[in-house]
Amino acid sequence: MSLWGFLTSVFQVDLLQGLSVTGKFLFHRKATIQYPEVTLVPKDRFRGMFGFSEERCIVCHNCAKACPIDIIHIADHFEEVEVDGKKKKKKVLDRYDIDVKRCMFCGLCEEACPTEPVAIWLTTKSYETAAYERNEQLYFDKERLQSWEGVKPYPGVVPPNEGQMPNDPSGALSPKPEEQKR
Amino acid sequence: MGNPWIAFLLVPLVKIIVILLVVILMAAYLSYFERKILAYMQIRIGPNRVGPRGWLQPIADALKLFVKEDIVPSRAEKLVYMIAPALITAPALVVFSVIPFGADTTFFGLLKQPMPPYLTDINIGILFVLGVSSVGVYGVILGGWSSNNKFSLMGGMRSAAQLVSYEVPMGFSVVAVLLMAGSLSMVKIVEAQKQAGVWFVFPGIVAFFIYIVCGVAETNRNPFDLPEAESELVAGFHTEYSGMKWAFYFLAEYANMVLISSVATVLFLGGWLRPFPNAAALAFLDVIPPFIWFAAKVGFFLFCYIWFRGTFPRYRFDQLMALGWKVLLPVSLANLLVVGLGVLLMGGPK
Amino acid sequence: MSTLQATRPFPDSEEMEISFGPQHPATHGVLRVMVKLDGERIIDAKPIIGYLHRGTEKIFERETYNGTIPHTDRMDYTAAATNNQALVGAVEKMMGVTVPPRAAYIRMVLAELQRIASHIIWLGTHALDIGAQTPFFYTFQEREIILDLYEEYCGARLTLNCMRVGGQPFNLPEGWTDRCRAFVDQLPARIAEWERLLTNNRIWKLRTIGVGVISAANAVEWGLTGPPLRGSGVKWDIRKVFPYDRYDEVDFEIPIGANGDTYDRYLVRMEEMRQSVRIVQQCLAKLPDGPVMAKVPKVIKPPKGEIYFSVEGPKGELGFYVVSDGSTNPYRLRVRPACFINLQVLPELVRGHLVADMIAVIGTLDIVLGEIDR
Amino acid sequence: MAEQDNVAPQEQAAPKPPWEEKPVPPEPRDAREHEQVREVAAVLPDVVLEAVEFAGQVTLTVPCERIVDVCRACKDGLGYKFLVDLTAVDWQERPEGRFDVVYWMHRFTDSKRLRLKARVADGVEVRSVTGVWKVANWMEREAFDMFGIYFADHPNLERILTWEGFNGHPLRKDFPIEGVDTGAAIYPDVYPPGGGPVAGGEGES
Repeated sequence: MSLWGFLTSVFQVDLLQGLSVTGKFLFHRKATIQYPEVTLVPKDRFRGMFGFSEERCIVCHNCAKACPIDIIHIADHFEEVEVDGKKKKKKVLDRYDIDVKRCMFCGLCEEACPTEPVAIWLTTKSYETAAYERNEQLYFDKERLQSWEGVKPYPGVVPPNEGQMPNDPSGALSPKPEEQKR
Repeated sequence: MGNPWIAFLLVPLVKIIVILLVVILMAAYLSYFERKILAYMQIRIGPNRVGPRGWLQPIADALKLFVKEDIVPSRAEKLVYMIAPALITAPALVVFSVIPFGADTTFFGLLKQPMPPYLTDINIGILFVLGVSSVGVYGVILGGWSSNNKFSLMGGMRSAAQLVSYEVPMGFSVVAVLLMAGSLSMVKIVEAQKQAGVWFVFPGIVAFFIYIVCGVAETNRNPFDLPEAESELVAGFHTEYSGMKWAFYFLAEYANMVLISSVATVLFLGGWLRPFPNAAALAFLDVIPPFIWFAAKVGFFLFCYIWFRGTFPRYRFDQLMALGWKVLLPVSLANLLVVGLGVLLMGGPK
Repeated sequence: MSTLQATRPFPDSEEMEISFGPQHPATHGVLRVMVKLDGERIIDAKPIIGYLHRGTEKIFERETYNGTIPHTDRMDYTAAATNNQALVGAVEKMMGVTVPPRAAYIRMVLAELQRIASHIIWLGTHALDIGAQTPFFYTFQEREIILDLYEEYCGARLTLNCMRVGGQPFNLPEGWTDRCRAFVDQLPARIAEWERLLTNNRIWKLRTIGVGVISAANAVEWGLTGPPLRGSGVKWDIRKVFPYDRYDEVDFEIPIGANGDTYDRYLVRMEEMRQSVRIVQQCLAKLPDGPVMAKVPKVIKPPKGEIYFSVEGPKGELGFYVVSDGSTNPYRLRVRPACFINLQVLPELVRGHLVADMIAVIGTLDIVLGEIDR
Repeated sequence: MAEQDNVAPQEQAAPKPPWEEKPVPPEPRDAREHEQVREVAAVLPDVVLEAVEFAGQVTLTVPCERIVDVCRACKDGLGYKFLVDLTAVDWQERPEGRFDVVYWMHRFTDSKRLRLKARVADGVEVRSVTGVWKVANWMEREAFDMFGIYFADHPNLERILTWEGFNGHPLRKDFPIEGVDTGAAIYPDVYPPGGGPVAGGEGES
């Protein structure tokens, strides 16, 4: 061992180095976010709770097919509607259920959606989806998907509304909602 | 102090109660400060929900531990399992009877004549400290053994070997101070430092560092926390303990930390004395009461404990033994020789 | 340091068998090791795995090719991007797809960030295993920034699902490259800080040098890949041997160790983080314009055949063996899990060491049970 | 960066970059004349049953009973020191043997890889290659666990990912993805054989 090495060893330079780092961080700005009082705002592309718009949906089942774990259940029937005096067959949504408790938020359903703007999206910035009972409260049918009843939306985020862009959770670009849900 | 019975019974009783309360509260709040300082070193905030800035956290913890279910493993050695926490806690608290927290004081004029703020000063004080505190190891071993858990058993065995090994260099480093002081009494040791005009940390710097290392090892603290190394032995000897029994182990550990720091203060940092107690130039420091000096020095040691915990990795068992027997013991012996020679040349202890 | 060579157990000693895990603070999840002990010395260790087995390979067989990608996220959940990269690389090779250069560069950035993130988790937990608590928090603070970058890019932080067959699903958001560059530029200083805490620390050295030594020949024999192999001094990295994406266009070194012990593997990984920083910096500088998605059919339907494609994951060679019968679902999709194969060597490495060393060795192998059990 | 989505307008004459073309999948080719195959054939002339090259990867089908010889020759003679992967594929209806056991080897000297394949009928033992590469140990255990292929001479052929007493081999094509009643012998003293906890059940309090 060299003399220098011996000296550094006797005077514990290696240990003092470590102590200096932790000592420095003692006065460092703290990284903690005090969660319920302070919340982090998710990024624009954040995949959170679902938004769904029945008007935009063309009942093509692409989302259900794209879902890797088959948690989107769709049922539809044909109805005759009059458009410009002509009778046309139109698909009508009976049921659009998402078993959110099993969802892994991969976003493939949103990517598969052919409508513009998409009829199902996850960019609602809402992540506080905890519930006391998962079978009831985390199973969403199409009404709840559009109103998020039972799941607390992220504060400051309005539930998606008519004409709202999926990447516009604050609703700034779209018409103001009449009533802000919770 | 008219009635001798008051002096004989009541005053010590009051002192005992006060010291016990202070030590237990200190242990509780030491846990708070440890969590807080550790958190700050780890760029976190630490406990801050119970009470303002989390000040009531230790109280909340204590309450929680009181009401917690007390689980005794069905195949544990019940009696020993019950006794073990007491065996470690009692010595840790008893030892505080001989720690001199400050010089004789009238408590800001409350008393007519000055009274020592410590319980007693026995002429073998330091021997008493070393002797009684080493009884605590039985609590660890028995607790580990009686839990009937292999991790606990290993923790207990580690602890036994560790505590016994580190008593030896620790004893030798204390002897170096005793040579300089010429007394075993804790108060006399402090007074010897006053006479010498210098804390013993300066002539006994090597003994001081050996004492610190051994002290950290004796209290099973990082980087010597092998008996309860959570990444290896889950929680070591107290894996199976819960509720108040666990709290006793916890209390003993923190009380021991305070104890080791107090003894280090008395032996090396001049107890309640200000720096360079005879230097007139520093006389303005005398406005600070002696027990504040004492508390500040103890606090410094405790901070170092926490700082070490926040910084260092953990030794391995054989490396710990090698450090104790192959490094600290020879160095402490050599230091003893040097200090002895020095004392002899300077004309013997004061 | 290596005073711990296996010695004959004492003649009248009693062996003790301890079950480490599956609930144990230092087994990185649900690994269980049955350890036979003589005192504290390990006579034999037997890893027992499968507590996290989810049948991922069976699930793959019922998914479309793009639908398998979210499932790969959940294998090595500390390195979802490299898992994605391996899978889409395999399918692309099978279909003959050339990924647009911009997508390839984005993939490299994501993969290298993921390597940094994975090594950061390794460093934090490894240090925690050896008893140093604090690096865990320092490292995770940096990882948080990486996760933020991922969140901004693909919307998820851990299970990214951030690659598709044929390219990238999204383009980079505005300002992402600047934030990414700012992060990687300051990272070497952070790494130096972590090293100040550990590299020269005598306790760290005592705990890691000479622990879990494996020679280069033995490492190859046991099929080790990644940092455990490079720590033994084998200069082997899929990124150099079989360059995928555009790794042949960037300049980086492969750090190797000399002794094949825990300390060398530690140094290798620390250096790998710096090299990843270099790669990310180069990628961001070279990042070409253009599309991020190649022209691939909407329904991914590779031809009949079989292919093996591997990437250099943070843990080692992560390979996907795809057997296609020409339909939209993989006929068989086998994962070559790096951790699974690296873990196999554990009994070899710990025999004759102390219990504490086993914890260090489990840490240094950098296992993720999600990938081992799949 | 959104505008970068649109490619800069290109010259009409310039050929399209490959990512704009329809992808051309690789074709399987007979690889009997491939250099790596010839190397093997030079050492063991009669083992090459079939050789296919697909996307640059050479697959060699060898007789199942000769697999250890071939592997040893590949490792010792041809320098395939590194067994990258060992797995199996289930071709349920195939007449010449239900399973493919696949060995995927790497050679460090020139970074070449070679795939060996042995066709095995259900219930037929394959000889273990753990004597050749130590790494094969767990891979063979996994293949046994997942496919029920028995490896003779394996030092410790136990189930590895599922538990002892698991009923069935999950990666066989006839194993339903919904799972089977596993007959889990998890707690033999609590549950009678075949009566273990069922997936999705409430469990026993």
